[in-house]
Amino acid sequence: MALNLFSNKSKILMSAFVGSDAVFFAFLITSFVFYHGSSKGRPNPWRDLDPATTGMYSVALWASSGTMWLSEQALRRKNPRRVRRWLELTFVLGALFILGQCLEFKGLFSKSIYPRTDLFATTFFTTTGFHGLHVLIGLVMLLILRGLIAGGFGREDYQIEGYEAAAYYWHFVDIVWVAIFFILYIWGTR
Amino acid sequence: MTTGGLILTGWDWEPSVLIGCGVLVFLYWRLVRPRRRREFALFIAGDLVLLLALVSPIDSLADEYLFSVHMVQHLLLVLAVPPLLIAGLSREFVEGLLRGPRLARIEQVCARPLLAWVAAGAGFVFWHTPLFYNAALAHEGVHIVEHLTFLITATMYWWPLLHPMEESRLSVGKAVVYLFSASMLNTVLGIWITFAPLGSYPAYIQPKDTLGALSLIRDAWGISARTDQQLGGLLMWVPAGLVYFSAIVAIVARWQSEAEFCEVIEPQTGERNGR
Amino acid sequence: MSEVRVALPTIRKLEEIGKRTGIFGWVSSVDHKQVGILYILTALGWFCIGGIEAALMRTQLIVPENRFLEPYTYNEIFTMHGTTMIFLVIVPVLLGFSVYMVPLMIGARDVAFPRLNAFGYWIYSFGALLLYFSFFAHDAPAAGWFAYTPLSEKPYSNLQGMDFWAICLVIIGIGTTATALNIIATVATLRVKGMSIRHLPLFVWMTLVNSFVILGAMPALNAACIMLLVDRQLYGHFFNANGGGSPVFYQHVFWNFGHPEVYLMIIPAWGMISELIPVFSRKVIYGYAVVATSTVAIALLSFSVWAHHMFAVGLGHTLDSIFAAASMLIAVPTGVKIFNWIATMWGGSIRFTTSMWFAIGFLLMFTIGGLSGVTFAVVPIDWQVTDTYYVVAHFHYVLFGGTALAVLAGAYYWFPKITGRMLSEPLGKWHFWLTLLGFNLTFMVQHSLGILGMPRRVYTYPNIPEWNELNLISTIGTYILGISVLIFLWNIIYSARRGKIAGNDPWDGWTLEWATTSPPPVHNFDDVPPVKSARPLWDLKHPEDPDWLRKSKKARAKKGR
Amino acid sequence: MRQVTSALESHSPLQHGILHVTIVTLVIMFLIMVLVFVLLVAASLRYRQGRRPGEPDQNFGNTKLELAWTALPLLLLVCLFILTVIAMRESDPPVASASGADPPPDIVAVGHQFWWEFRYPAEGFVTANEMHIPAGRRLLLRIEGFDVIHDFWVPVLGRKMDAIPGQPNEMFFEASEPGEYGGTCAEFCGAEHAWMRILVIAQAENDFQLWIRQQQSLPPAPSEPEAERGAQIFRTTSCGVCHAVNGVSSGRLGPDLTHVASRQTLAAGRLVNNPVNLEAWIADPDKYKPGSFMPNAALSEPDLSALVRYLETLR
Repeated sequence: MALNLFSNKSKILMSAFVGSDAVFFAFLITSFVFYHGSSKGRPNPWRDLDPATTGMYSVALWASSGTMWLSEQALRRKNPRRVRRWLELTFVLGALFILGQCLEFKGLFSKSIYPRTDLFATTFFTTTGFHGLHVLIGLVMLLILRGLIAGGFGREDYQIEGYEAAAYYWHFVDIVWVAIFFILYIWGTR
Repeated sequence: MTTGGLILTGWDWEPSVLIGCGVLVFLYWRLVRPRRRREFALFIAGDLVLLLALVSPIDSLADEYLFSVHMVQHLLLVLAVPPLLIAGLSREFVEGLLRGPRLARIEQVCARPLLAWVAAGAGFVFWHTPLFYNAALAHEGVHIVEHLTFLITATMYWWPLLHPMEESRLSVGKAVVYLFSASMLNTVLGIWITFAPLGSYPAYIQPKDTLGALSLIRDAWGISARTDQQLGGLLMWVPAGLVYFSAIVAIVARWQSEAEFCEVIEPQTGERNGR
Repeated sequence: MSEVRVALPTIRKLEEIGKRTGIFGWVSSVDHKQVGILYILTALGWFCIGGIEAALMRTQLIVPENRFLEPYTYNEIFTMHGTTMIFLVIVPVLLGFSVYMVPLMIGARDVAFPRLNAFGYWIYSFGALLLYFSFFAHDAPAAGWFAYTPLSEKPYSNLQGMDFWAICLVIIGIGTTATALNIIATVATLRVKGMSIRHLPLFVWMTLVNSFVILGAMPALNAACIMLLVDRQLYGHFFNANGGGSPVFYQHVFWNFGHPEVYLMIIPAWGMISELIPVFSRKVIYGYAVVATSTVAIALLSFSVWAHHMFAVGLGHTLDSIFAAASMLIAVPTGVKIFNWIATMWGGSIRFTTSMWFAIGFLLMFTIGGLSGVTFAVVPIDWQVTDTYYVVAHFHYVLFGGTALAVLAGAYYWFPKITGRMLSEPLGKWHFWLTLLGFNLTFMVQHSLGILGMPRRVYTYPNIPEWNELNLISTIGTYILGISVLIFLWNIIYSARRGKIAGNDPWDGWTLEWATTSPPPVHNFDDVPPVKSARPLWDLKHPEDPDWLRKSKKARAKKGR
Repeated sequence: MRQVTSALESHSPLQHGILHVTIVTLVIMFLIMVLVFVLLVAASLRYRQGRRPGEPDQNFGNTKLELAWTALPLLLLVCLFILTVIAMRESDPPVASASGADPPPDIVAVGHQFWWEFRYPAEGFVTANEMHIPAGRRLLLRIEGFDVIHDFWVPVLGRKMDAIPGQPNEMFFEASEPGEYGGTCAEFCGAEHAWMRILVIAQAENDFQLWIRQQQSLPPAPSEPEAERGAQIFRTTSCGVCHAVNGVSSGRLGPDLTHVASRQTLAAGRLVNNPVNLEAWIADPDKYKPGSFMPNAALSEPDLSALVRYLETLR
């Protein structure tokens, strides 16, 4: 049947949501691109960004997508120990990314760069900040999943589907970061 | 120079294009052996549009004077030519073709929707980034590669939608997503070009003017470099988007109006819960 | 396609919840019918408040240089009127009918995510209350419902009103998105056996398409509100021209939401009309495929026409004309719908119930609204009449003459199903004719006012004789409209208690909701009749000429060719 | 004060095209409306219940017919689009020639909360709320927003154009014959959006030149003692912080008052300009235009009348 691209209601819900959320990020990124270069005040405001350091933390985030995928595989194979291990690793990697973002923001604040500083900073903080918020929500979601797994969740088929639907969100957050990283940190600082 | 004069003299009978189009028709005639008039007409139309895009004044204007006309050319190459050519192929021909295992294998790989989508999208975006676009303008060889990329990737793109064997086409839901996402990519690119700074495609700001048509364009037609670039972006943004949308609507309409086949069994007089 | 049978314990649980009564029962309910009723009633409540605001505005404008309201108060009221009617009334009431009717029409027990459904309603309710709390904080938003920057920015709206506005719209948007997601998941997974997507009742189909429009449009509103909030709270520079930002960028983002919003406020209403015109004309919808497909066309086009709200901004002729072309195109699928509805009536056996009267009223009024909409795509006309009362007249013909009349038609149609009692027909006729009279008196003259040069959003106007008369007429119309609303409210209250008992199928309907009791039991159906076409109950009632048999014959004929 | 503000009148070659396409479109739309109404009424009358027994024939549609009522409107809209593009070119010709030459504007209109500033850059003076133009001459108008978005709109003379901070717009502007034409700010701009009216006075070329010379000159120094005292008050109180009077003060936040007494209205069309109204306005701006930025100077009665006497000399 045509609309049943995904057979499970949770997956349909999550993919539709993720599609909608992607539009939201598209607008934030558009604002960055649109205003890139029209920022007044500091010359070359992007020189304060450090793509290398952020890149390292980004790798952590992208790796977490892989560990999440491994945990899904483990769940399919009914191996709760491995699910827990990969899930915990995913959480650690995600938290590492957030830590990196906190350090980055702290460094910028210490150079007195705030959203109010200039247009570049406004668009930068808004876009990355909202992504960070999404990662944070994802971390909470991972915690919930961890709790559910501890309670024996994941034996039934529909639970596995639900788990995978939740994982869609995590993968989505990582993919968005690919776009943000390459546009804000690579294209934006060239 | 007048508009009429431009239309008369602006033709550029590039031999490679003429030979290419000729070979295409020849091969079609010999290999496909068109039997249905509709298919024949569609293929010839595709070939003519290809010819029109590459040798008519469209090409001369696109290469030197007007970015917007160049966008028209690209859109013809991507949105008009491949669908027409594919629609001109007969089912029998393709079936015969795919009996060969090697060809079938190639088709299987190339027509994978995700790959086709990415190839077409990446090709289109790649060649419109100022760096590569300007390189293509400067070197004829690169330009030919550019146009070939468009033709090949766009054929890959439209193949799963217009496959001559209907059962191999994408299902409605997938087709809608496939088309809609592609239109979004186009839209983003179009918006970017519309609002990009004027210097992004420098060749059109001070054209070389080998045809002497510059004053005609700037004064009689009243198209400034700014308007030109905006128009180019807008063409890609809205009219090209409308082509994708029309394709979606056509697919949905076709699917909706197909009568559904129900097995004929006497309707049960199921007890209604009237209470 | 699978029919998900709800397990027995779940049904018991549902029954148990259904027995809960009183406020606690309603608050804790996750039953789609109760949530739907909550949605509809809440929206009705806000409609009354928005209506009072409208009456206050029209009273202020009854004579030139009136001192009834302070200018700032007037601005607050028209801002809140627009925001209320759009975000707290029209969208929720349509969602309410959707969550109530969609599961019934596809033969499901409930929506796919009942708790998410309740969440959607309560978050909307909370957002709505928070928005109105701004009045108690002594500063309601006053920058118009589209809150153009820089007027809505801190330097020009330095109180908290705009913050309330932006935050509440994001909150309400969350609820709307949640419900849209829910409807998509419901339609995709919970259709009863036999109901393919092509057999969806048109209301369900349009609600489904509409849900996708919501998912595409709401993020733009969220982005606009978030950027506005960053500007206001963190002193950002998104729309601050001095910092390099562009006030026009806000308009692009906002209308990227705003125009699809216009359509997501009408598409489900079209769905209602497509349901009840056939039933009252006793004829199958004319050209199901065309009506269904044109909705898709409109949904797609609605995302590519937003710049027609910005023709006066000075975007240049190139942009203006391209968007004018796209905007004109959208009239085609809309017009097709009107013709298909008329063709449905043609050759039928029309029963003039109140519901049908409202549907006919809808056809007339929406045609006017649609045609005046086309005039905005003619750019030079837009240059003259945009931001005047002509626009006000136009969108009220679309939103009141269109959506509201359709919703009222739907309300008279489905009230018996929801409550088990009929709405009073005599009161209904009074309601209809007074609505039509009041509505046209109020808004028809506003077309002229706009063309005569009266801008919108003015708290008063200079003493220009033509304007004075037209404004007086308009205000009188508003009062008549107010009376008609009172009649409707009385009709609801009276009929819910004393109305004629409806029975399961008072209109001899064709979709599945009429196959269950009125009101339906908590689990909706004891047994769903077999579904093989878009009109399962027609097939059931006319075993000699079922729709599916015709279609099968047609399909076979085609195959045999 | 009778002003023509109807978009269905034209006093400018730039409005002709708009008017023409407006009428054509409205007629087409009206005809379609009549068609739909007639069809609906006919259907309602002919196919009432009870005229035929039983359920009517179930007609599922007719593809050809449906294609026809898709294609015909499409065709009509294509024609309408062509008309649109022609009318756009006619009524709003491109300001800069395509080869890039960008002429300087003749008049700059700046929208403020809640009044209009009109600068004449070539002639070197500034006025407010009242724009004089030579009839029959095509002027280039630049439109700017000072604080929020406003919109310059004089219906009988052509299109409206937004006044946006940071994004000046330009358009041509012309009146074909002398006369007074009303207009207003058409984009909601805050509390007193309603009182942000525009008066365009088109004059014969000679009269216009006279007006220019009068605007360029300094107003005569007050001769009578009462007015002189008023001038003193103007200087010593805060009036000059916002208001400019050439040779006296140079405030730019409020309307230029150098020739205030020669204007027809006060406070952007709120009041007719006469001494009584002027005094009332200064005494309590909030009474007439609550939300405007004109403060109540709290002058004593004699000071106020002296000030008004002085302002009346600014011609």
